[in-house]
Amino acid sequence: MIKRFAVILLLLGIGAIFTGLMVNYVPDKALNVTARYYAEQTAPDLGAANIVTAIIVTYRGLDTLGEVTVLFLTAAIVGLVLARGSSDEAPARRDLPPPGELLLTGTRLLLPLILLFGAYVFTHGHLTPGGGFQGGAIIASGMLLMLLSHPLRRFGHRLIAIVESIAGLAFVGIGVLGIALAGGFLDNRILPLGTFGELFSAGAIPIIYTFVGLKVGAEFSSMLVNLSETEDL
Amino acid sequence: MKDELDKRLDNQPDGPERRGSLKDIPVREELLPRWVKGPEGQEYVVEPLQDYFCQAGPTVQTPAYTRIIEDLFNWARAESLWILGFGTGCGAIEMRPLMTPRFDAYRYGIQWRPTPRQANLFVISGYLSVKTLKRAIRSYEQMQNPKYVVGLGSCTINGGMYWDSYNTIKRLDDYLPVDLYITGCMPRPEALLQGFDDLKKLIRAGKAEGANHYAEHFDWYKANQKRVIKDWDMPDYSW
Amino acid sequence: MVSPIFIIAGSLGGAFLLGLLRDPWRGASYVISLLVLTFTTWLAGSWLWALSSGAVTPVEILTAGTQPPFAVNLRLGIAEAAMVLLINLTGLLSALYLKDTLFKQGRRAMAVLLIFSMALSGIVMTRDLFNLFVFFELTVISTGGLILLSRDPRALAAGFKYLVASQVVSILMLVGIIFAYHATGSLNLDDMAAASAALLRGGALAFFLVFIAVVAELKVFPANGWALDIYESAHPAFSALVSAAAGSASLVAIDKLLQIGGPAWMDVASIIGIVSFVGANLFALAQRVDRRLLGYSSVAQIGLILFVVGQQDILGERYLFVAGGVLLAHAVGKAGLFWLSGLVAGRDLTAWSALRGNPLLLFAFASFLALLIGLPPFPGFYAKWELVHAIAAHDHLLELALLLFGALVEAGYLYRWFGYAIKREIDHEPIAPSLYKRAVVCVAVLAGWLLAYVWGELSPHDNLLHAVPVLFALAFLALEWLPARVKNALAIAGLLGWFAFSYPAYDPLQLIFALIVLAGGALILLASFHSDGRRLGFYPSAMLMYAGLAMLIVAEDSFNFFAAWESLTIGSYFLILRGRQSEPHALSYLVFSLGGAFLILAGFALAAQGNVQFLLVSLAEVAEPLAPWVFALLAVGFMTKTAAIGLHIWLPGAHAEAETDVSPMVSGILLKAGLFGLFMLLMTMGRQELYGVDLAHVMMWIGALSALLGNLMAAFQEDAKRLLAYSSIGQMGYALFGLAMMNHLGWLMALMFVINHYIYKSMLFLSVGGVAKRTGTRAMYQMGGLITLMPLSFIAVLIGIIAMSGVPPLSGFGGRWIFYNAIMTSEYRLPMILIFVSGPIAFLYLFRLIHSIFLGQLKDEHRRVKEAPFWLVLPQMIYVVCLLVFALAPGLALRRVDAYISNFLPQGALSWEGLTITSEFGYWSPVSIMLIVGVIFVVIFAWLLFVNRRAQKVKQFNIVFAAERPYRPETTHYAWNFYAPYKKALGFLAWPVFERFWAAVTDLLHTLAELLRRIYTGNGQVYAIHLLAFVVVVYLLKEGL
Amino acid sequence: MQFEWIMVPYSLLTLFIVVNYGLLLTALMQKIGARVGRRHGIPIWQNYVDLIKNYGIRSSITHGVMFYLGPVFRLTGGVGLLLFVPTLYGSEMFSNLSFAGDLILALYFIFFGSLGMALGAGESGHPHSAIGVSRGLSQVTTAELPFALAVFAIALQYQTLSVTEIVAAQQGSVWNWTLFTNPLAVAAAMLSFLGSMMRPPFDVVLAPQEIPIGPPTEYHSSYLALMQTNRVIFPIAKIVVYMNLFFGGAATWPVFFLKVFLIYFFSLFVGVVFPRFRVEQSVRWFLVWALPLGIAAILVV
Amino acid sequence: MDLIAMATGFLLILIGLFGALTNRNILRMIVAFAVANTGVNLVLVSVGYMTGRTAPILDSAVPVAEATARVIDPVPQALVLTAIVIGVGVTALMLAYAYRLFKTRGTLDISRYTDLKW
Repeated sequence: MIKRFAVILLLLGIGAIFTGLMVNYVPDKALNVTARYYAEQTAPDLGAANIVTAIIVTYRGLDTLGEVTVLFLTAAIVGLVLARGSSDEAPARRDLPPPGELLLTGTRLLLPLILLFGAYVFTHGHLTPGGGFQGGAIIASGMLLMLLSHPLRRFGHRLIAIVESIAGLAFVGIGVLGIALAGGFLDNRILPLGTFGELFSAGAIPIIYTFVGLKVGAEFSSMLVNLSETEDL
Repeated sequence: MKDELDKRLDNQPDGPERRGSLKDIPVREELLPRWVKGPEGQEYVVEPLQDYFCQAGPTVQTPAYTRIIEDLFNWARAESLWILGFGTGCGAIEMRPLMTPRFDAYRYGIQWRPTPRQANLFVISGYLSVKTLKRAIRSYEQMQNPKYVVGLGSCTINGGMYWDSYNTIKRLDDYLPVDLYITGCMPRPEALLQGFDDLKKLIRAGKAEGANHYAEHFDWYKANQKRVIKDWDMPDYSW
Repeated sequence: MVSPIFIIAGSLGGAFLLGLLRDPWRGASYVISLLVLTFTTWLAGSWLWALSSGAVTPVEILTAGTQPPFAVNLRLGIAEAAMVLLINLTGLLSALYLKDTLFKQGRRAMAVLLIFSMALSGIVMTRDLFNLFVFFELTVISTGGLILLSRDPRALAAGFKYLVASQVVSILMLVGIIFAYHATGSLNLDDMAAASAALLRGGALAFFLVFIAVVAELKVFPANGWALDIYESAHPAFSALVSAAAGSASLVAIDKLLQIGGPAWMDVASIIGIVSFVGANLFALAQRVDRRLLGYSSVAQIGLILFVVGQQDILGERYLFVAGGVLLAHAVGKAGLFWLSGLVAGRDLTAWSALRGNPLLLFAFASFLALLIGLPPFPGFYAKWELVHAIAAHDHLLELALLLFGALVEAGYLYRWFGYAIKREIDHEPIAPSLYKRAVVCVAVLAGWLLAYVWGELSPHDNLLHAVPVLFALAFLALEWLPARVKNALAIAGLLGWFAFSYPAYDPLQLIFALIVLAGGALILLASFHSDGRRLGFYPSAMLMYAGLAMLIVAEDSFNFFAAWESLTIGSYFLILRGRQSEPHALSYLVFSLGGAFLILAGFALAAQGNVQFLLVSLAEVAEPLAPWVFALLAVGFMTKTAAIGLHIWLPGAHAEAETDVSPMVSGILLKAGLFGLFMLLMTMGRQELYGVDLAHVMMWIGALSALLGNLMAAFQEDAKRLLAYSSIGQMGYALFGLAMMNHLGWLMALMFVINHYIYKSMLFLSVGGVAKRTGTRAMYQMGGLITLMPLSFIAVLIGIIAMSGVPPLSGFGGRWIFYNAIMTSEYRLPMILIFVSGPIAFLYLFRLIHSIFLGQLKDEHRRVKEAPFWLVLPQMIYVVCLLVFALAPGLALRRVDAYISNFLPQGALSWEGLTITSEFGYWSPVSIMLIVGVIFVVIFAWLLFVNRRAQKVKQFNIVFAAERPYRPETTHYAWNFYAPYKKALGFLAWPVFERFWAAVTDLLHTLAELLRRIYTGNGQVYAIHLLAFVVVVYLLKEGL
Repeated sequence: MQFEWIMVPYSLLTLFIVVNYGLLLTALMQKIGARVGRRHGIPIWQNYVDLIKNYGIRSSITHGVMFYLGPVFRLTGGVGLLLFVPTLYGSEMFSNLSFAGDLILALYFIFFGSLGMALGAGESGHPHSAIGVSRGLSQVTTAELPFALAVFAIALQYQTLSVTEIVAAQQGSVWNWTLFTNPLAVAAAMLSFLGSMMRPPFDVVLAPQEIPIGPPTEYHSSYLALMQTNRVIFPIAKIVVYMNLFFGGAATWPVFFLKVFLIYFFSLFVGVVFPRFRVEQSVRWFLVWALPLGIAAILVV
Repeated sequence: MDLIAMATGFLLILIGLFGALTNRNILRMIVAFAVANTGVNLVLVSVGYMTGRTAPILDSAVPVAEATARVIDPVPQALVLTAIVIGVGVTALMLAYAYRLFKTRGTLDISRYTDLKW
């Protein structure tokens, strides 16, 4: 009870800080320098229609690389955590009732569509809302569907790992190419910018986003697979 | 303990000899030979009687080179009688008045000394039990030559009223060289003063050589002493 | 130059590449990891080299081909390069260290390790706030993974607690970042700094949140429970990384933030830092588990660096030097210790005794501790020197006090631990045999010494590793394989050689001290010929002590003086620690000495007022309000060394428990260092008044009390060496008293004491030590009757006690004579009374010493004892000769000093005519006295021989014993509690009031630590609450301020 | 002043006078003490007889070198102390060897004999000797204290440490004596004097009958003779110091004899009146009664 | 009322923290942290929001030339994406930990994991 009270008291304090932030918050009337630069320069410089994507993939590409790394790291560690000691325990598996017909059929029907949609989302990241992360997550949701429908099925970690690693390497590689061919690390202008608003435009952004999408998809899948394997069936 | 010591002694190079000396081990535990371990681990036997006490016997001390000096010394010895403050028996009670104003023995150069080293007169005051005899012998031997013994009261002469006691000695002279007896039971302080005066005369005449006599007939005295003292747990001569 | 971006890209590439490999290809994965780390290390190293040699300027790394603030940019300056190098090197070494574990865990673990070091490098280099956050999160997550490298099952829970805490941190940080962005319109740190006015006005809360989040990442006290759990349970190699690399990276981050925050926030950082430093060190006192202790120590060290970071405004251009010094020393030391802990099987502090079997590792241990504490010649020493000077110059006295207190506590528990390692039973498993791990530790040691050299070069002062005496001492480390006798000869040659070399440069005062230290030291070392074998550790320590002393004498500025002071303290600590039972005593010696040293440091710092070089002679020019304080600080510092009463409790144990040939060194020689300091102080500063009290007068009282109580306590000792030790307290009290009289003869007397005390105390310690060696005990009542068995030792003690008691005709009388003449002109008479009381008490203990050991009854077990070994006796005999010579011709030494002192105190010089020494008041002719006494003695002796030529030699029980015979020697030897009646009368004066006081202080600290550390309940939620509470409290305080 | 050979016979003469005077004086003191007890006491020449007798004892034992040397130290201390202080003021003949050192020398040389004696007694191995030494040393720590303070006080008063000069300053009139110019110092010193004379109430060191006679328990024959010799020289030597410092010194032998007698008599007088103190009692006594006097003496100078 | 989103975000953070600090079950804590993270994200985007403007995507609706006047601040949007992903990563990690903890300790009560303390 004391603890709860203390927490409330502390949160009141934190709340006070937040309130202070809010009270002092004055919404901008116009874009600040940075945002203005992005709004004005993204299209001519990078050729990307989605400014957010341009920021994510190029301007703040290092963050994104970190982000991807976070996922990679998480996947690896989840693997580590769960692998730890799993060898010495082999729980007896019991047979599950087969998944329902509806689920199976639905999965078969939807899975290709989901994957296709995912691919669409990450390849069009520079044009439309969406991108590698969103696309990757969609792909992973397909994976989730498969896991639900085939709870006992074991997926090839190997494949996932290869996809994940190659995508990651490619991301880094493209970034390094930026040093060699363009203005710096992660500069997307190693490829021609193309026509504004088209699929093959905005330099390396679509390529990077593709890899990101693959990587994110693979990593989420890896996590899901790993987590699902923990289930004591 | 003793057996084990014997066994271990046999292994020593000089073991058999030591065994010989161990035959008459006194009963006192603290005088038993014992194995001691030194700080650096060496082990050896400590024989208290051998190691703690000087083994030499008494020697006859010759007088000074010239007669005149010896006479001077004898005069001084006579005029400076330092009595060992050791009351061996009931006669000691008669010694105390000598220190009082009434008798004031100090007038005659007679003083009491608390340590035998510094005293030259041993007054055996009355009967001497065997137990006390041992102490008396020790004290006597610790006094320096020349030293005088005065037997006080008839007990020191023939046992007196304890003539048939099982544990008093009858004749002091068998055990210590007595220079002078003062008879009586008890002799009065006046008698004591008289006795001391006589002793002075003896000393001045150079006739009070009890210490040298003791040294000359040491074996005889020792034999006598050991005859009555069964637990002889001290060296033959207590320096 | 290869772009530094490859430090990040390379690590990431390597990590992703590892994913491609098959799981069983462990070897290949490992090689790749190592290659990547080597590459990044090389890269960072090459940049550091280039930057520091001036070949390149700090480089700005743009990403996305766009200028900041629109794209993320990185920066690599010299500080960043050093940090990145540190991080990657630590990572590489840890990877090497972790070889087995990594092989077991597979490529994923290696990838996580790579990313961890990448993320830390990123934190160091990035100039973008949000990017900083990303790298922080990467660190957090990879930490979550690397914790699992540990085999300790508790690590899992620790990792979870850590994640909980970091969730809270990241929430705060994100909120802060976005509002900071809103306030400044940029995420670039440089932009924010430029707009800091706006940020701090409108977005102060935003900045606060970011700031506090980064501070929390530093694991500051007390919001750091999770971190301690990690330190305790994680794999030591990872803990090394966390402590050395992650801590450093976070500090760089804080530094970046403070560029925005400006002075106001620097103060906040300083306060948090110093509280952390003191608090964590205090808590560490109660620790018994090595890694948790190291954790606390890490927190403390990070707090210290945070403090330095917060003080950058006053440190000015020396900021990098100071912060770098402390940080690198901490990083290397702490990483090294964690690595070492992996070699030790047991987790209790005492388990480190296992190191004892391996001198190299022990040396490593010692080096790491010295690095942490900041002892010379390590970087921390230079850094702390400057830090203390800077904060003293800015009158931050409270911080100064806290800093020194924390450092003292830290030294206390760290050296207590070292004591365990040296002294405790080896009852644990031996150290792990892994070659890799040892190699890693050795690299850390090398790095430490390399840093020591570099910092010495960078410092404006002399490089201590260029000082010949120090090098000479260190050379013995390399010569440890030689037999002790050879080393001893070398050491003696070295001391004498240095003396001969420096001889022309000494003034008379220095000459006297140099004679004692160098020639006298060589003389004592003769006794060391006695030891055979190799005597590992003895010579480096002893020579370090001598080096310190030699340098102390000639030091001209405060830095050299203090460095020398610290060296001799450390050297002597190791020496003392060698004694059999000396563990607690060596510790208390060290704590008191360091405490004193810190006071000296504070005194110098106050006096210097920020001057880089402060000549000792300029102490005379310290201005008024400050001068008495400087004087008091320095004086108390020096008096700690001379063991003035109240500060003396370390001495008896330390001197008594030391080895036979060490006791004379630490007593005969080392104590003089304090006197030398006092001489120096009084010569420069003269009389000072504090609140109207003449400080010299206070010193006089202290000296008199020391003399009285020292002597009195000596009289009640049963242990011969302890007796001598207490007597040293008394003797030093006399010397202090003489100095404090501030007149010519008083100083002369003090010098006389310096010489005499050296001679007779060395001699007595040697002979008593020899006796103790032979008899196997130091308790006097267990000895007795050794005169015939150890006649030479007896002669030495006899001469020694006659000299010491001041009885004519030996040299001690000279001291007393000068003393009487000196007090005739002194203004203060009351303290004399104490001195008068203490004089005869010296007879008590001196007689007891000689009687109980050499006279009386010989014990059975000592019947076969031999005379002390030749090499112990030889110096004693030389001392006897010295004493006689000095007694006959005190002018040999004193005349020149007399003239020298006249430069300072011209009044009352002695006149030396022929054989007679004349003062204003009296006269004294040593030779005549000696001759007269000698003639009378010989005549009477001859007479006695004549009249008593036939004396019968008797044995020990041939005593008159009231007609009985003694029972046993033990019961006949009157020695135990020899002064029982005296104790009845005056024993109350020897009541251990100071021992009780200091014991109460330490108990209080320990109890506090024991109680307060219970706030770390082990519950992750509570830790998170601490964190929030910390945030709120800092917020409230900051608002309140 | 320098050494001249003529000093040797002069000093021996002093020694001779003092020894004889001392032998008689101590006997006289004993007689006076005896008279208090209504006895006649020893004959006045008894000390001579005892001395001769002890030298005439034929046998002796030795416990070792220090035992042998103890009495030598003891007597050297006594003789040395006597010779380091001028016996008669203004007489070159009886200034002895005082050129070698001043008051401080005398002050510290007092301990020479005691130290040697203690060592000799220690080697005898007799516990009572050691106990006696323990008591003696314990007592001396506080007993000497008032004296030291008094010496310091009068050294301050006369601004010199030279005995001759101190005596010179007291010449002219009785009222110039330190006794009258600095009564506090003298009082302190005289109390201290009591403590150093081995007489009641401060004779627990020897404590005859209890620890036989303390340190000399094992000494006999010629050792004892040497110590007896010292026993007559040493107190007088000490009294000479007191006499010079506090009572105007002595310019002629009769004055010397008188003053020495009176000072000696003071200790006897106290001794026959008071019973014996235990060590801790005497320590406390000196601290409580004598020390404040000494402190006062220093402060008022 | 402009700040309603932000206020909601802060409230979510506080609720999340309250949950995380008072629930002893670690799964609940993880969920609570997820709530808090959501709150953070909400705060993040709400800071960049400007009334009456549109998403920063240049297409026919928002021509490049008018972008400056028509789009909202794109930076928070970019940041929030990163923040979300990181949040997911940490959550996944915590879940994995929770699993292992439950396996090894047999409990999900955080107050039971106190073998490391002081």
